[in-house]
Amino acid sequence: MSSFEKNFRRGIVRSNPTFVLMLGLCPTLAVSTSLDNAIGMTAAFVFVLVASNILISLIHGLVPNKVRIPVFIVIIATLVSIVDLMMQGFVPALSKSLGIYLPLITVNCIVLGRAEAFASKHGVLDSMADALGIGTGFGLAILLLSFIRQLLGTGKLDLFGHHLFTIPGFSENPVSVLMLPMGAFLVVGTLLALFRWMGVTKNE
Amino acid sequence: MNATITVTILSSIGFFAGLMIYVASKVLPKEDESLAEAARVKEFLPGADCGACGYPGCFAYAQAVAHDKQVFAKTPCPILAQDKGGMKKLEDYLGLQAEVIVGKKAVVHCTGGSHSIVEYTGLQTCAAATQLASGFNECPYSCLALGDCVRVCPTGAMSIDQEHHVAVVDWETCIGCGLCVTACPQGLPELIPANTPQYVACNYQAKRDIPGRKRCPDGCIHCHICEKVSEEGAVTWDEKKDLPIFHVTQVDTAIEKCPRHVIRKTVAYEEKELEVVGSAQETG
Amino acid sequence: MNNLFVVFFSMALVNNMILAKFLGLCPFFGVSKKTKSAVSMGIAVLLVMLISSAVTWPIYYYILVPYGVEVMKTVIFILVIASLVQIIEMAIKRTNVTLYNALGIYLPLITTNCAVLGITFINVNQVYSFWEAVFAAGGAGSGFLLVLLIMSGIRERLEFSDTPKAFKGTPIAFITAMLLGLSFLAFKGMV
Amino acid sequence: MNKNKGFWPVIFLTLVVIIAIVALTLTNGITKDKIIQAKKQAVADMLATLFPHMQSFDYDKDSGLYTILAGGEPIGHAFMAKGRGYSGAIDILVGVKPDNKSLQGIKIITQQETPGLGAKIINPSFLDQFKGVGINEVNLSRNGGKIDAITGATISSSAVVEGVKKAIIRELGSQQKGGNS
Amino acid sequence: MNTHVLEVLGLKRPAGVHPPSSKLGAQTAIERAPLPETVTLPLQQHIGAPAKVLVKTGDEVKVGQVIAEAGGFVSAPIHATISGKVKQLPTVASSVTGKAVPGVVIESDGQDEWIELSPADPDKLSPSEIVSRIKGAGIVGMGGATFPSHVKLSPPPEKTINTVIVNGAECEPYITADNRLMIEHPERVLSGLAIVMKALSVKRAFVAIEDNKPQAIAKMREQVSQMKFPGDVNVHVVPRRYPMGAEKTLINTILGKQVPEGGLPMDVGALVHNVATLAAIHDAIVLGKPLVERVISVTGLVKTPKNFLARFGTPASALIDLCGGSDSNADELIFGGPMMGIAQPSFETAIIKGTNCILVKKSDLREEHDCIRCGRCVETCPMGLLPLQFVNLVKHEDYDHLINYHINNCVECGSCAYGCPANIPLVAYIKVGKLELRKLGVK
Amino acid sequence: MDNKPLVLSPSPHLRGRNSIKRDMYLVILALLFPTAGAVYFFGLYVLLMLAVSILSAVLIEYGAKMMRRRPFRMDGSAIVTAILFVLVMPPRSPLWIVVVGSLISIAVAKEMFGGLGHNIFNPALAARAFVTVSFAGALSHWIAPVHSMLADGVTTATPLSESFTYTLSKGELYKALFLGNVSGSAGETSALLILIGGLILIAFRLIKWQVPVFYIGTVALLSWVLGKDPLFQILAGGLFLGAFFMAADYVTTPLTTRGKVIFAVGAGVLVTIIRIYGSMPEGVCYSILLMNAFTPLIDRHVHPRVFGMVKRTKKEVA
Repeated sequence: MSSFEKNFRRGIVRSNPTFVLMLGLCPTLAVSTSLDNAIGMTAAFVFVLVASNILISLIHGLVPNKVRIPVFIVIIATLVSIVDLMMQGFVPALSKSLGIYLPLITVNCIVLGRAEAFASKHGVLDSMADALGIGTGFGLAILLLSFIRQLLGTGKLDLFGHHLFTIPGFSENPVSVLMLPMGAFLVVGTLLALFRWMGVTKNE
Repeated sequence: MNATITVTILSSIGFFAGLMIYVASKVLPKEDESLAEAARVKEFLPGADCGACGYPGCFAYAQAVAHDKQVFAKTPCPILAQDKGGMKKLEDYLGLQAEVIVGKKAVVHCTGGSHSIVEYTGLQTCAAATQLASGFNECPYSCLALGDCVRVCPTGAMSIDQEHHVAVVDWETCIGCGLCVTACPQGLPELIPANTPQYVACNYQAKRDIPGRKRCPDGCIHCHICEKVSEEGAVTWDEKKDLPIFHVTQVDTAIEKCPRHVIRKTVAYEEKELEVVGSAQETG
Repeated sequence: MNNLFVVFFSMALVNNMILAKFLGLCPFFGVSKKTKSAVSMGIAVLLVMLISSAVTWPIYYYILVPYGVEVMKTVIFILVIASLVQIIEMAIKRTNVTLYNALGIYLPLITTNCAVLGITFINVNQVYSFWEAVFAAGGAGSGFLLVLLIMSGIRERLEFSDTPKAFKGTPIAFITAMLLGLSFLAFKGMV
Repeated sequence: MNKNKGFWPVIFLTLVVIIAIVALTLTNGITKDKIIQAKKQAVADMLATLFPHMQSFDYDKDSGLYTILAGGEPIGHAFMAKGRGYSGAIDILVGVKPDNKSLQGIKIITQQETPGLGAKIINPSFLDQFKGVGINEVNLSRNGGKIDAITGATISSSAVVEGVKKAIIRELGSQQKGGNS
Repeated sequence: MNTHVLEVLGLKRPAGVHPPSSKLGAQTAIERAPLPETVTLPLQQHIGAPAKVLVKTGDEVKVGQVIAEAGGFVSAPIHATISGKVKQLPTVASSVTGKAVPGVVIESDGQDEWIELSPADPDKLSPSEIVSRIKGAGIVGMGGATFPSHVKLSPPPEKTINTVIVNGAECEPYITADNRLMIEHPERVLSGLAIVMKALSVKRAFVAIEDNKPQAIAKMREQVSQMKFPGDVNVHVVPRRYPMGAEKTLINTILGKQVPEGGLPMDVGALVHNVATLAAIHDAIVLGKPLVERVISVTGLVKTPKNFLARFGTPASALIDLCGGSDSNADELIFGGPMMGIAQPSFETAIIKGTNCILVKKSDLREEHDCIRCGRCVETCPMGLLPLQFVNLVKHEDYDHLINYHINNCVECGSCAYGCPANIPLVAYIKVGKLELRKLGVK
Repeated sequence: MDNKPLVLSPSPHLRGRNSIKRDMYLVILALLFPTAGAVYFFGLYVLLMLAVSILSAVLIEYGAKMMRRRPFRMDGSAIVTAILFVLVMPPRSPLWIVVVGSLISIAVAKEMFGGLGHNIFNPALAARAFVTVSFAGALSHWIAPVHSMLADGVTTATPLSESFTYTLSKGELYKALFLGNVSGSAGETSALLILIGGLILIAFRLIKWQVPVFYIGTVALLSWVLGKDPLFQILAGGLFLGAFFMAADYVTTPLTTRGKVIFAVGAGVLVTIIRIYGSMPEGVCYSILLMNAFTPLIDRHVHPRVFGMVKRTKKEVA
């Protein structure tokens, strides 16, 4: 259990995929405009990550070196497609707002990176713990981002159509640039610096 | 029926892709020799080609590492860095661990007791300061304490003792790379075997006395006492510099007898008391 | 012809892959430290984008659509791109080491570059014709190259800057990307 | 057998692809109908905002014209329009009354206009102006039409109007003539 | 005219700066300084190999006696500058490089006893005899660069020199030594020029003087018209602009030719000699006197700025005392002009062949700010370099790339640092950069 | 010759009278002309904006320097940025937006990059672009010149925007644009006053005359080629302000004169393209920001002619 826990915890802070490894930034930045998107993306991402880690840790002994990358990518792509189809079928609105970033999980460096670096060398349980940890780290990062961007960018918080909170006087003139791509860059850059300044992550 | 056809057609795309890779690997000539070492290094890398290390893909990183091992020490692959075992394997392969335990450590031949005779206002680097009148200290051979050595030290073993204005080495972290030796314009640091128990903390060259400049109250007066009281060969004399050279033999009497107390103990010095004193503390 | 130009221009500047679509960020932040590698990377991306757009278009419209299996596009596209890149890399590596060191070493990174898979998806979503798809890829690749080049120039200058410690490296690159994005708003509404 | 030798990698890759395809085909089988239904539902929801009494609709793929039905009777038509906005395309759904003479209303589907300015085109105060307007009266008031532009967002306002105008001519131009003759 | 148009359009850079000229001692006649009690002579007073000592402690020497012979081709012998006894052979800190170099200390016997001189008629000497006499006299470039003169006069056979330029520009503020020399001894300078022209069989010469020295221009013009030269000699008035006196700038201004990077003036067929050097050449040939003294300005915050004819090895303090001592505010002693001169740690430092000025001044220390990229350094650099890039690279210890920015082309004139609003000591950075580059073995 | 230790400093020992402070206060002097115009044309509210802007900018810089443990110097650079920012804003911008602008210009565009001298983008313009995108609604309030200091403005469109129609004759129109008697950003309307300020800058050699000339010249030429009224194009909008005070800014433009000319021509081309084809009515801000981004690349490739390198081909600088 302790190795499970260790592998799980590592991905959350110490090797947080977004703020420490800075991998797989594309979906993180692109869909963090609302909490809904962030949650949907996290769910899809964690599913793909866990499933691919499990599958790859199961078959890694059999895979020939030459076609290792194509094989891994095909497995991941299949899982992504399955999630994509499911989302289209059952939560069409979410699927629409995630757009092409959902299928693009396929080429997310975190997924392939974990498959290569961890799952292809460890057992099923450890791989699962690792995937869950990394997935949680990813989820926390994207939730934090979308929280900030939605709150400051629109002046209010909505979650799945329910209105949660409005900053009085702010929602008339929110910092709407945060909803645009440049806003995401600004928030991530500032957060990264903030984490370093607080000593959560190391300076380069 | 329809499903079968689709599966067949799509699978054939997969088959074709694999076939192309196979054919390509068979038809094309062998890899160039210059890439062989990089190819071996790459075997240790995750192969995710994520680019997070700053190099365009794992093979490029491997090439850089094969070219200069320090690349791996300075910017380890972020994915591999989480995998202790993997790290270890590559470190072993590159022999990085072995390199850290080298048999030499740096010492600084100065006690820092010389005071400034002018007000130096130029660039705060030793290299710049020595271009004007051999530095600003009364002793023209003294440590200027502007930290050129500190800046080049890869492990942070060098530091400036602000009280005495002298560079000091922490032997625990010193890896004996010798960068400080080349960086110092005054030629004060020197690499000595890590088992040398003492060294002379002065570089004053009597044969090159400069009128108007003089040694500090702590400087070696070239009295040869250390040489005389020690057993044969334990202390030799550098005639060019007119300074003693100490070797691995511990010379307690010499340390005691030195009229200037300018012979410093290193961590390799064995004392009756169990307290181990580093040169860093000792220079004070 | 005019339409092709509009597609090219739109993908290069207005809907820039990096600044507007967030695609290919890993190489954007990873390989933009030195101008030399940025240029090589940009060119490599441009080439792979062109080739993969040209290859996936017929696969999509002549195989996937007729058999009604558009859902397979993710798997098939990435398989084709990955194999393609691997073959090209292998070919360059074994025939011309100089070219390999200048360009080829950037190729593996491209497999996991979302910009490449992204452009093929965009081609499909926008229902581009074959030539439109190729021009869109060319535009996207050129835009990628341009932004990478600008960014590398700025980062080389930032090397000499007294940037606050916490901002050194990637954070300041993000802030720069933001200001760059703001200036690229100039092209808004041009197409 | 060595897993790296000979032709085995090719076979292995093919096998993996086959499994992937089969898995996807199975998933597709489960979700196919759902997706089609979901898509249809999305369109229905969209149309229902303009025609609250709608029960079902027909779609003519060639003309892109939706016919909205209630109790089997057409209660209007709808079609998509595209405006060239301040920062990219604006997609507009245009609903017309059954007689094709006046508008039922319009709805902005997608837009990327400047928040706080051009984006005001999604506000009811702007959109409601279109309700009941004759198809020949769709124009900005300064050009003699019935639609008042949003202050400070003339480009966005006229983009919507021009887009709707163009779509009306495209979709209804012939019908109108036919009706008149 | 053309040049002027281009300058206005900003397409041709009017490089350089215009510091206030502050020529305090310009009207003070040259005065012979009394003999010093002891002289300290470093054995390296020139560029190139150090001289090899020939005397030992206790030896009696006469004025003009060789105490150290040239240590190679690019080297010059050193002569005793007073008669007396060799007191000590210590190491001394060079007043130029700061490096510890061997030296000779001579204690005066008060006699000023000269060795036997061997005057000659330059018209009867062959060029090679002239060169060897110049070498024997230990003459080096006295404008400050201290390049051995005989080397300049022995060009390799593939190079032809067709123009001699007499450097009387004296563009550095404060210094008046050359100016006074030209006013008081134009005949010696021009006689030296005639000897050099003969030695190289050159038919064309220019005497370059900055336009702020009307007296010198008039005197030299008068003298030129009176003398017979083996060729065409013209007094060429150049505009006042620092660093006009730098060899390469001067050649470019007069001949319109640029000395190639890393090259010498002889690559464009020119030879530049300082007026003081030419006067010394005249003395060496016509009077047979080796180089033991020179004209030196003592100026700045001294009671009365003066120009002296002083023996080498005289401590600066002796000369300053002759000027009535220094102001109590003064806290900086500089050998040379304020732009390129070298600060000295003590008033006891002795003057050497290249010391044309002793400047006592109040230090002007300013806090260094970050570069604001105003581009003034780029604009003023006479060598067309990017000085701020050197600062960036040196600050980040990226020495490898310095060579790409042509750091070795820098003449360290200080124009960049003079105009820098951020008070960055650019020259200091450049010097460190050059040093580190040499360490890396890049030439 | 007492025992006081001598000062040992590297050459040169003589320094000119240039200083960052002097440069900055001269720029402020030059800026006084367009600023006075802004107050004259748009009322005392502009003065209030200026006060808020300068105060917040200086305070933010002070705070940032404290956080970074760097000495704070009142060198006037924050004031220049603050004034420029107000001059490019609509004359009735809410004060809180002015504060946000100071935050972006000083904290983000300048201090995050390392402070004065290290910023890549012109701080005032970066802030202007930021607030324009963010608070488009609150900033769409343009007013006609008021002339009586305290009157409230009448809402109008800016000269360059599409709905701008003057009933004046051409001559009258040019005159109004030249003197500044039109609506627009606070400090950009009067070409005359900006020209006076600009000439001061040129006289003190703070900017190169080539920059404004090539910038404005390119816009005029290209507008003429593309069939627009060149005189109107150069007088309307913020071209003059941008040309004299922003495109010629030290920090964010190339070092060499040749580089500066390339910068100016590039910016001129961009302005014209943006004005004619883009949806931004005013391209000066973005054109300069875009060229700022290109500045490191220009600097990399455009070097001064190295002395003695005339005949050889340009050497590669890696």
